[in-house]
Amino acid sequence: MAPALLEVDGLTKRFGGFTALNGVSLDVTPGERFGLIGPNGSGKTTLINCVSGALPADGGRIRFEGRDITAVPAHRRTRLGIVRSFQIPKPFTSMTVAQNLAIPLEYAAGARSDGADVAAEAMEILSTIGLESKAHTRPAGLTQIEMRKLELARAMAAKPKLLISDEAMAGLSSAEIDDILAILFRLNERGITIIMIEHIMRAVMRFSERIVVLDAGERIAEGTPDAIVRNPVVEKAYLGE
Amino acid sequence: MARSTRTLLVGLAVVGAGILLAALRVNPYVYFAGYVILQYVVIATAWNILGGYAGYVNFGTPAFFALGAYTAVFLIQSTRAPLPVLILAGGLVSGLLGLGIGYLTLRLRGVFFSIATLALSIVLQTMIINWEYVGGSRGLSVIRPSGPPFGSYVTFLFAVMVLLSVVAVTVARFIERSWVGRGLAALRDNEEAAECMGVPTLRLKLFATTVSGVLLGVAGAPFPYYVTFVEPTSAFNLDYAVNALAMPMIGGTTSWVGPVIGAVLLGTAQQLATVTISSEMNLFIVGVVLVAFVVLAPEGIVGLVRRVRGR
Amino acid sequence: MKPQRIRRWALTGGVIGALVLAGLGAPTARAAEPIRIGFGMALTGGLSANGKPALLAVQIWKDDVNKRGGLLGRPVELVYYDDQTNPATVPGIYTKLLDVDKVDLVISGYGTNLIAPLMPIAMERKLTIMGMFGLANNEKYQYPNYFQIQPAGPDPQTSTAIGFFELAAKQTPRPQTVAIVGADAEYPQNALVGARELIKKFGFKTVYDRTYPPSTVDYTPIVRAIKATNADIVFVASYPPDSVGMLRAAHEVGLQPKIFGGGMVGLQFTSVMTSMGPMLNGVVNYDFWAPEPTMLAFPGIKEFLKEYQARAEKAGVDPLGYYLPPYSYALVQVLGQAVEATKSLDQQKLADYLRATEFNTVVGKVKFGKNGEWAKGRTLMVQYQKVHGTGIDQFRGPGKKVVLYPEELKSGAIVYPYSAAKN
Amino acid sequence: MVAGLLLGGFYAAVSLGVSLIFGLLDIANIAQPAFVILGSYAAYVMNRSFGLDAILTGLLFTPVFYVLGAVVYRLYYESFERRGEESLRGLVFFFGVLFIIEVSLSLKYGVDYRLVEAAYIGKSIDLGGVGIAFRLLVPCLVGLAMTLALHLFLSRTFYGRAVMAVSQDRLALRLMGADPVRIKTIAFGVGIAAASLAGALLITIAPVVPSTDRDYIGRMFAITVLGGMGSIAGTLVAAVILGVAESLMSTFFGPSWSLAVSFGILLVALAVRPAGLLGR
Repeated sequence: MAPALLEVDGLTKRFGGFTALNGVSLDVTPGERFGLIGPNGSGKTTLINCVSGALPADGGRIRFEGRDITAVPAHRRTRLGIVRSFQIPKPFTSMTVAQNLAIPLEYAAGARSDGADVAAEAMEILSTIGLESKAHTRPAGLTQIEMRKLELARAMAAKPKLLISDEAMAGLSSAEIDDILAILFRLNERGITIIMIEHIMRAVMRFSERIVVLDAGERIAEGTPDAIVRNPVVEKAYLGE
Repeated sequence: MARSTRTLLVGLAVVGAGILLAALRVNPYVYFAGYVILQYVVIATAWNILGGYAGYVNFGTPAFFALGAYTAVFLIQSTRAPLPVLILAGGLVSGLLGLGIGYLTLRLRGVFFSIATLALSIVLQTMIINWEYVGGSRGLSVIRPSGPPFGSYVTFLFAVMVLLSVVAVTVARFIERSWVGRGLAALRDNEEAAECMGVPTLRLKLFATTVSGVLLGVAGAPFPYYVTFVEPTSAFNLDYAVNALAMPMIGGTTSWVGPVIGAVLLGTAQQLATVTISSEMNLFIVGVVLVAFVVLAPEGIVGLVRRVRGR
Repeated sequence: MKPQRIRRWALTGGVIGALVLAGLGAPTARAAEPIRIGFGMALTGGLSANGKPALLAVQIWKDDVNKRGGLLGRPVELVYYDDQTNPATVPGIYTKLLDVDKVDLVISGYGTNLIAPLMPIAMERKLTIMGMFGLANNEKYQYPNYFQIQPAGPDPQTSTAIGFFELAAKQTPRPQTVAIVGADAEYPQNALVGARELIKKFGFKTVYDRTYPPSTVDYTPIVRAIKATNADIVFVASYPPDSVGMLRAAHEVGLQPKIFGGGMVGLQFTSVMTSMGPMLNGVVNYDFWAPEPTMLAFPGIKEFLKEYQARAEKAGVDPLGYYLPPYSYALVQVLGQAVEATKSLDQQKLADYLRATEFNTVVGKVKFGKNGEWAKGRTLMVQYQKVHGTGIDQFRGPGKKVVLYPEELKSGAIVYPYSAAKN
Repeated sequence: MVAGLLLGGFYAAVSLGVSLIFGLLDIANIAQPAFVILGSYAAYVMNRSFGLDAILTGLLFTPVFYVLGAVVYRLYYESFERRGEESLRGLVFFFGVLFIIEVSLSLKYGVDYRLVEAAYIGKSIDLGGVGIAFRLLVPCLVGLAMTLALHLFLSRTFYGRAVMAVSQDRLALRLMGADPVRIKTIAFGVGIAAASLAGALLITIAPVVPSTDRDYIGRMFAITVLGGMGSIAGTLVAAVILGVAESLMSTFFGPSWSLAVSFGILLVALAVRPAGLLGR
């Protein structure tokens, strides 16, 4: 196995008396398509928040490209290459779609100096994702699927090595899901490692090479999609008794 | 390059015009009224750096302004320091306070931040009230230095305020057009998303609160020499909080011109109202205009103009 | 982008230009006929309850004078602006009055804090300036052309409290211990400084000395702490809301000193008197005017009060006008007499005359002395007696606010101790 | 200490409206103190012209204030909330409303201190050696009653539960079959109605001028935040803490620092525990 891109080691997170994550460990290798699933409240989003730096961990370590980043603030992790999208899109509402992309291009991808380059690059990303016609509208005028695409486009603009996609497909039609999946596959082909968190099993099973299952803050299973589907522990966690 | 040169030239031209106006010795009332209006240009611009660009509404404007003023009072009392020193010191002390409230933003957002700044203002006022050396609650008369340039001290203060406004507006304009301004706009829209897109939100917020604090303190530092009598109630007057907020709102918060237009319009209107109709009506009008603007023209005059131009 | 930017600059420039022009272009043509008297006045803000009646008094004087043909044969015109009780507005207002409105004479607005920023302006331009109820404004400047109408006398700081402590010292059994308390604001702080001085002078013993913020809601903890000291004398220096709060709390807690009151601003207001009613009984408090025979003897006062009371309701001010308005009237009366006598509007001539003359006014004879204060202080000490219910009419005549001090204006005897006068 | 408790009860009454509107609805209605003063003036006018008891007036005027509140909320909703730009501009909107109310009052009634009369003002009862002023006791009791009433409203009635739902979970609200805007209008109205009563209490305790509202902005929001944003019990606890702190400071350390101390408490509380004492 190739050396891991992301190593999560014994990660623990508590909120008051509630333990959201209890000693969770996982490795993601470079170029991998990695699925993270689990029932509601199992700790998926908390895990993402800890990895991206939005929440400080209470215990355990996180390493990225072999470097310990447990104490590194979120924006620096983004610059190192860990980029996430949000489950509920959080666009910069006062800016146009293109300007939305300019922020990560400037701040994360290091294109701070010359403005022309940023605009061109933003347009390029938008065209790969099919949003170029909306470049100069504000996010308030976008449809649901366009909003998701903007979320992904903005993440792409940060030039990630590891992209964490947090339920990017919830509430979309199956054609729209295929659209998003296609984008993610394309990104992966360019060498971007992707962690997909998803409730829509069809999508996550099709996309992932390897899946980890969380339940009640603990890691209960790991394996290929086929193995996970047949795993009785997983079935129990999802369906109850 | 050419752009920044031109900005510099325009700034210098305004300062030059101000000094020329001061040297002309027109009717002294112009300087008195002009000083107050320019003071509001600085205050509104300073407030807007934090409130308009970064989206953190500061209700504690009087605290920063008065801190600048009282730093000056303290230095006048103890060392009779010259005006430039007072301004620098006032800016420095208020800037430190700004840095302090910057750390508050770590935990407090939105309305909570606003309330904290309001509380800060009250705590600071109580401290000044109980500090006899700077006059306590009784206030303190300040005697102006003799022999100022331009014949009268207020004319001199007017010229100083012209310079300070140009500095404040230039700083605001620079921030707005730089990557800092874009980062602040991002964190105003969504702080979490901004952080995740690589924007160092804490550092930018600290920068904004500090710069805003410095400029507010700078606006307050010449105040003792202007009124010649400083007491807590007027130095911590709620009017500063209202105007600091109303002026950018009326002018438009997203651009540096907004606060300037708002301060000039509202400031002039208030100066005229003070000497024409009753100031009760004056406040009433401010209230109505404020509500009308936020309801009907949420982006202020700048927004209106842009909309008319169809941009 | 380019033309737009220029247009924006042009817009900003235009606005500034318009402002400057508005300032420059203001009418500088002066009406040759009327004599214009300018001032700022607290018509809004904290002191407006005093500023508005003061304005009415000055307006009544103007009408009186104009009915008699004006000053020097010229009608009198008032130019006044609202200073919002904010000292920061004062420099602008007076510069406007002097340079744009070109007034002939200026008087101050109401109150110490609004006079303070006026002093340097007056000195810079060598104006003769009449001060309206300023406490010790001239001690720092010692400006010779400043004259002040509040009868505080040569030692303003002790003026509020002197009558109170002199009275206390005369009683038998002689009270021993003193509690003093006041608000964190300009006037109360000055009054407390004076009180401390007098306590030392009369040899009383201080057992409580504290201040409180003006926005305090509940005064019972303070009063309770005072009660615990068992002080014989309780001296309070307060503004209207806290005066009411302290008095109510004193009744509720059962505070029973031998003498109570001193420097409580607000009890003199008709609206407060009619709300507090019998709770006032026994309080010994400073005052400036009371409808006692000794005060009504001054020439013109009855006519003034009649006119004032007739116009008070429409102006929305204190309906009786017993406390300050006579002095505001006297202030312009003095100025008018000086103009008539010197036949001049020359600032220096007026000042010389004001310094040298004894004036006859609605508040009695006025002679200015050191620092432009009254040559001899005359702050009254009155005691509220036999107040029944809350009707307004009982306060119109004598007997409710008995003048105890000074001796020459005394209209009745003190009821001592405090508890004997309560109800 | 007792005085502090009494004061606390009164502070609770004043802060309930904010607690409801700001704490639960997340609407930063900084004009609330102005509505309280409006209530004080209503009480004053009725007391002066008809001799009505202030607190009774406060109670009688609640429907008027409720309607007023509902109207203000509708305006707010149409202008801001629906456009999704509520926070900053909404704040400014209420700032303007605050000024309009304050100045209208001073234009109409002038700036003299206004007081009311009632049989119980100036009397006190003796409880174990401590005189308790009716002037403070009555507002405290009314304040407690209001707290209890609001608590029952929120926990027992359909609309009350809907208000709680609005603040927590919009989905649950929809499942209850309620229209959020309508619910918010009701809650806002109730909050303003509470101001009517609070204003009546205020004027029984101390004289009032139109600008008195400024003294209360800080206190009200301090209590709401300290109490944990919309927790009614928390509001009461926080109000009592503030009242006791102010009173103890007055008695033992000199009153001049009491206000600073309460706001110091607020600042520390905000910095250390933004969720408040009984935070959700």
